Amino acid sequence: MNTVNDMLFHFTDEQQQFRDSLRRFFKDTSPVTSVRDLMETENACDMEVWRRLSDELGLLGLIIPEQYGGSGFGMMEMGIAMEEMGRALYCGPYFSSAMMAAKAIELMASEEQKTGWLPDIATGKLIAALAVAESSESDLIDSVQTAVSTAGGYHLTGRKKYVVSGCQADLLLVVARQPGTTGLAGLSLFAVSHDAQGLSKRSLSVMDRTRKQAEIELDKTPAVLLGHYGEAGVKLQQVLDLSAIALANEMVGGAEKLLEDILNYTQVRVQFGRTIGSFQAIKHRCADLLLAVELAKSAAYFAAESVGRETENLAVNASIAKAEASETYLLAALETIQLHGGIGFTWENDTHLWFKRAKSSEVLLGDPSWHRKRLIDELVRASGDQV
Amino acid sequence: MNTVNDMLFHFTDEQQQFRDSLRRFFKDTSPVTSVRDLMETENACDMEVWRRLSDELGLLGLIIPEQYGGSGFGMMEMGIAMEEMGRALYCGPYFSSAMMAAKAIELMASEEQKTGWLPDIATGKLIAALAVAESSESDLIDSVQTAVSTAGGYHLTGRKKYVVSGCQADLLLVVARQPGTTGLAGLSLFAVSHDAQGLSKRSLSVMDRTRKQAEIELDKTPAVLLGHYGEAGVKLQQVLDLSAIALANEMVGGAEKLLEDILNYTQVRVQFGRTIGSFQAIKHRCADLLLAVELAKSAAYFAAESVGRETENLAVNASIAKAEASETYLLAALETIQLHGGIGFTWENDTHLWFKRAKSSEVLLGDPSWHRKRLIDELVRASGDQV
Amino acid sequence: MSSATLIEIAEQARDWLHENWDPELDLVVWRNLLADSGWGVPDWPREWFGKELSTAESSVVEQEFVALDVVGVAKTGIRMLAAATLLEHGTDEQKGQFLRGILTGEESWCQLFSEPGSGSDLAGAITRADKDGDCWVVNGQKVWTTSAHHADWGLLLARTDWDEPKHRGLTYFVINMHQPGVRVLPLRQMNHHASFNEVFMTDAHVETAHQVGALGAGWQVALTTLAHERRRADGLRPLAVAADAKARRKGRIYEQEQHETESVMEPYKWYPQRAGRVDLALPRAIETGKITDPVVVQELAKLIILARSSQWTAKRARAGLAAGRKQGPEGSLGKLAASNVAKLAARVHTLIAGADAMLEGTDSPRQGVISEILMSTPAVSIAGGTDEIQRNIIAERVLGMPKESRSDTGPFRDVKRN
Amino acid sequence: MSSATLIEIAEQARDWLHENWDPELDLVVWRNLLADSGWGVPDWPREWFGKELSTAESSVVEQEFVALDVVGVAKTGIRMLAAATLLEHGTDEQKGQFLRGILTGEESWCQLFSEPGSGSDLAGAITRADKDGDCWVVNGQKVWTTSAHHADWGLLLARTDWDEPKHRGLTYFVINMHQPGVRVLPLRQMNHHASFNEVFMTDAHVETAHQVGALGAGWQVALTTLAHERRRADGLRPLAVAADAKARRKGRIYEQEQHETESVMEPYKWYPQRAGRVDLALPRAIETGKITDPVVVQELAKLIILARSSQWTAKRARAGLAAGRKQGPEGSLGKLAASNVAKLAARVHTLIAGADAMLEGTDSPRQGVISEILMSTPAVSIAGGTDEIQRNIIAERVLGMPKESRSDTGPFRDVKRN
Repeated sequence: MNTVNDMLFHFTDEQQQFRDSLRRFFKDTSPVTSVRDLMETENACDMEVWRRLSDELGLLGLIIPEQYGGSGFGMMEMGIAMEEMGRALYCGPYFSSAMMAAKAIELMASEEQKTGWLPDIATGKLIAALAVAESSESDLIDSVQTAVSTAGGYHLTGRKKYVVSGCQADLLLVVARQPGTTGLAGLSLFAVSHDAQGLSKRSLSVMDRTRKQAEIELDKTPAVLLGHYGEAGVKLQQVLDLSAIALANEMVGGAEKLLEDILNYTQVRVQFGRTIGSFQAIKHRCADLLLAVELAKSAAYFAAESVGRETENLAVNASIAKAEASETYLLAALETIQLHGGIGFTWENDTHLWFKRAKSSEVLLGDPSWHRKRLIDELVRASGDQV
Repeated sequence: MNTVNDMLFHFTDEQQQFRDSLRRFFKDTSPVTSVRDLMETENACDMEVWRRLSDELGLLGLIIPEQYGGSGFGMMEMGIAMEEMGRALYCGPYFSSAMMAAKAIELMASEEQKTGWLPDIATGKLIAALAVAESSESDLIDSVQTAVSTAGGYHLTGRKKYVVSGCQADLLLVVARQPGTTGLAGLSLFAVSHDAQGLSKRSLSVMDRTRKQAEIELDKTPAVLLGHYGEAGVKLQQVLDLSAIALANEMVGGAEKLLEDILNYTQVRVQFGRTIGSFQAIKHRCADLLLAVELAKSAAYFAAESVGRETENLAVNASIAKAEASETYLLAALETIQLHGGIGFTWENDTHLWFKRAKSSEVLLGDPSWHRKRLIDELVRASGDQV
Repeated sequence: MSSATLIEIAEQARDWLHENWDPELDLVVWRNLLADSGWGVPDWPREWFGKELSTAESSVVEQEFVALDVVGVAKTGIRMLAAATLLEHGTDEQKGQFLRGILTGEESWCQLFSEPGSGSDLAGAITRADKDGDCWVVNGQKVWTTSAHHADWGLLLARTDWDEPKHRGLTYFVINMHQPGVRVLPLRQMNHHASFNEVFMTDAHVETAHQVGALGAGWQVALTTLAHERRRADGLRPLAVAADAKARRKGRIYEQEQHETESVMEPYKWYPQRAGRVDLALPRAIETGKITDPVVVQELAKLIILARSSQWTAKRARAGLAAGRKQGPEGSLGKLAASNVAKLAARVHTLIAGADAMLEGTDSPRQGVISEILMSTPAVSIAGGTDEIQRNIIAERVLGMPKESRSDTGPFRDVKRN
Repeated sequence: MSSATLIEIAEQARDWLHENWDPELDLVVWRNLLADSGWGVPDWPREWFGKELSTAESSVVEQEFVALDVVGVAKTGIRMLAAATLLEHGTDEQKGQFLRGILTGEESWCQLFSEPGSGSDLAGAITRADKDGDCWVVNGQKVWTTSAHHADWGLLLARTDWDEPKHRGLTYFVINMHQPGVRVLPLRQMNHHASFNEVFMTDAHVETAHQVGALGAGWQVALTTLAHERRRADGLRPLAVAADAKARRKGRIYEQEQHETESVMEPYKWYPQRAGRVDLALPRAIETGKITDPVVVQELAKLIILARSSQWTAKRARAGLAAGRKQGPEGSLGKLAASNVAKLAARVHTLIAGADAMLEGTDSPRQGVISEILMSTPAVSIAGGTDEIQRNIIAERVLGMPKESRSDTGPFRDVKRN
């Protein structure tokens, strides 16, 4: 059962320095006071910080290949970036544009399209978003029903939901389906401009105001095909898996931050003449929470580190990481509220911001039970392959 | 959703006295030293105690109608009896003969058959067992494949497993199926004598040695029909549900006994200069366990008390009681081992006897996940009926 | 007492009501009549608006009110806690000043016990009251104060002696909420509601005559208030049900009472969501089609099993009470069970909602109810005593396990605190 | 050291082995040769059978042994703990008496620390040693003593002073197991195995010369033993793997060693089942057809996720160690994770087995392996330090939370105990 190869995995000194610099950066530029201000705005993005993400840190082109203006790093670095953003609850459209859309373009677009879009994504000039889901089901790909008409160029008709940063994006990458197909078959990826004809966008009321989502209607909207018509399925699945891994890393960043909050608070909060951290029942729960966080971090790190290794199954590792990070982040958030007592349930206390991100991330890109099911499907398939 | 009527339910003074007398009786006649001796014997039954169950306490005919030599009590009294036996880990064939088989005969046999068998069951002269399951699946009824040939009287061919007290029984009640039927349809109940032709019995190696089980093979074995041919399904389901309720009551008796063991042990066991019961983490777990035991008791009592009330759904209440008692008994047993430390894992310590009963009861008559599924099936059906 | 007496009392009450009750009366006028007659609170002392009747006798009077659908005295939460506390510990002067206003509903009350630094540990209050001539000067902050923004009077627990041990340095007061030294701010919760307030007291004044009970005996007085609060812990539901029934009736006094009820219930309207809305789980699974998902089925079943077992356990406890057993610390079991139910309900509603669990307000299923469940359930394991406190109570007082060693028994001045 | 030195040392070892190694030698004869040459334990001191080599140097020697498939000195568990302890704390006389027998495997050892009354709290031992002339007289009971029934010597922790605090009244001894005052009884477990023993000492004798370390310094000496025990905590697996590989080799000495290994491994043969047999979960789900049951799928997935994450966490910890971080209390995280894995594995195996979970022995699936899993997994959260102790360690030593208040610091005579 152990598919882990024997290579030890750990962060290099360079990666550790990268993490340290990001932690300092977000501490300075994305304190919770800013997050609270920004989340009440339409775009939830401080454009000055956004510019610095690109100019100072090269974050927006982190995983974009160097020939398209990016830094050409891999998923481990993306994981580090997401983890730090998760700690800080950074709320710009990074995940949507620099991760999901950039990866979709890299894997599916033509040379010309890559040259056209990726450098602008890397500088932050272009904000892009990936629109897949059309229902509340966890299987995003199954939910796609948006139809393509091919008469006189491509035109799309359908309705996308839960599009992360959909109202903030200049460029929408929309997945559509050839009628009569199911699953990975018959899918195509299209680019649609934010001001295209027949396109209407609506900002959804979301619990987690630090991550905006949109509902998008397309009515015979003109669109540009990426890659080959009807053949986007496999690559799209890869993009979603890589995105799930990035999201899992973001989530463990949030979870660890909450655990630190608990440790800080239980160290100072006194009841019955003792710090509440001296009560054994609370100590044992913190121990259990640390274990959960460490396990989830391992799964998220491993998934990121193992991307591209031939012996590894991307889907398996992505689903493990996403399922585990979801359960752990939510647990951490609930424990943080609980161990803060009444104050932890107030708007004034910051915990609810992370709680809502945890709650929202739990079901974004598939809920834990769906990822568990998929994990076993993949393992059974793999065990069949071996026979 | 609340289908509970407003009648308060509680035990009458008479029921409480009944319970007290049983507790004294089993404390005297079924101490754990006897249980340990008996469980290593083939029949696990002290016939002197068995006789007293009938002669002194009228337990063997507890739910047998008075006209057939029983006491004509209901499921609440049966619940009390089972709960007390569960505490004491009484290991005679009571559940099999006085509950499952007696109820099956009462509900399905002809007048003549009842007059022939029930009085002897009530005196303990006749030990009977009900044989349903043929596979390890939780849906006992679905598993029935034993075939009936009707040429020249009934003859059965098939193999029964997990027959509680099957090797101890003089009379076997065997469920068989008309070929081509599924589910509740086409089932019949037959009586087969323990020495019938073509019958072979084998004692199964069971983890819980205090409750013997048998595998029974029938090869054109002559059998006597109870009730109408092919129409046993609905009544059989009732018998299984009532048996599950009785078993749930037995289980909560065991669980409560284990909780008491924990409280006693943590009160005397000293580590680090303190009784371990003074450690808050242990106190909190005991509190959680008490809650679990109280909830399971409520479910078991309610299921027993509500039998026969028109507004109540027997299947729903039986599945709730069985599922909850299963989870709680196992939890109690694991916690008892854990809080005893190493000694709790030894053969010498008594805990494992209850652990094995818990582990075995968990899957007997359907495991918790099957009962949960069935509960929802029933509720959905009921909600459909209302429309 | 004989049932003859009970019938007699019921007749007397009925006669008086037939003579005096009029649905077109003004609410306050009617309640003054009730107070003067003794029929409004028949179990109270004769000298204070009552008839000194036993619980059983009062209960038959109550039945007459119900039978004729007569509006009673103001019954809302804190008001009745104030009355119970003053009746037991107040001076005659205090009773004379406050009880009538409580019964007529003209004056409303709030409870100033909890503080930011003393949540689970109520007796650790550090709001101070210092004697200054013939007046007490109060400084400190209270929190979780329901309805403080429209209360006239507050039940205040404050520290008057810092050298006594924790429980012995507190004194109980009635404080006038309408004064410059008292500032009330709403406390917004993570689910957008603001059911509670923070109350800041800066050199606020309390008349010496408004000290309740002896100096330093505040904790004993507070225990009376808390005992009545616990007894009424599930009192909200009947009130809500009654409100629903009352909507159909005609008469000026009914309208006035309905208005009063609505305003009282306002802070509690998210409470059903906080409890997890188990009632919605099966219908939601059916309406979304998720009922065909075996994973949903399992979790839904776990929820229903837990919820029903909790109800049956409560029923069993009530049956025990009815059979004469005393209410004990077992209440903590129900509280803990409710917390488990709410947690599991949140999981189940998330599982059913899928990606819709990310939405809020009208975009969320059932017009935002689902989102309100998800954002409110975390409060159940905190409000009214945290799960941790309930487990302590169960372990120590139900199971008789050893008490935690205490670090707060010396002079309060030296006790470690926030 | 330079790699030149390493190469040189490897050559020396290889030369010596080429000259002396013969698979047809008698095992004890060969090990005596090894002991005298210094190549058997090259990191030990020169005067005691070693060559005082560094860890890195010893490791290249080890590689030469592996390359030529040479049998080494006796390496089994308690023997090496005894050696490590004696090397650090023993007198020259003791080293002279015991070390050779340890290396040749002619004498075997057991560890007499745990007692019925001191499990989690090892320093609370009450087995007593009283001086009687030039001899110590020992009375008490030890427990969980693996291999005591065939041990020649025991590492004994006994109380010699009852007026000192707990940790300061203990002394460390070597006790001869072959004497009338020592009685060894096997301790049967609930899973039918009997891997441990109880050891009863009634006026058993210990020579004064067999006191290890100073009087009253027994706890410090025991810490050395325990530190080596922890370091070897996962040492069993390589041994088992090696045994498997060795089965194919020819030579008298291999046979003798194989026999030794089997006897050492005997008490541990149920350990894989105790750990939950995660490896069997998916194959079992497939072979029973339960893989189509969505409930099984969920639980199976939870198990695999937990097990893999635990492995990856261990790997991360090892990577940290390799990068120079020190082994700390984080080991407790792995221990706790293993306990969670075993618990969940038992659930999954039950779910897959259905009614077959009631069966035992050959009636149980996989020739009894499933039943052994169900009966053995409860031990994981106890053996080698309970989950509760691990959580204390994690909270206090990893997270830096406050320590439990202690009740056992005074003279041991007055400390509450069993």
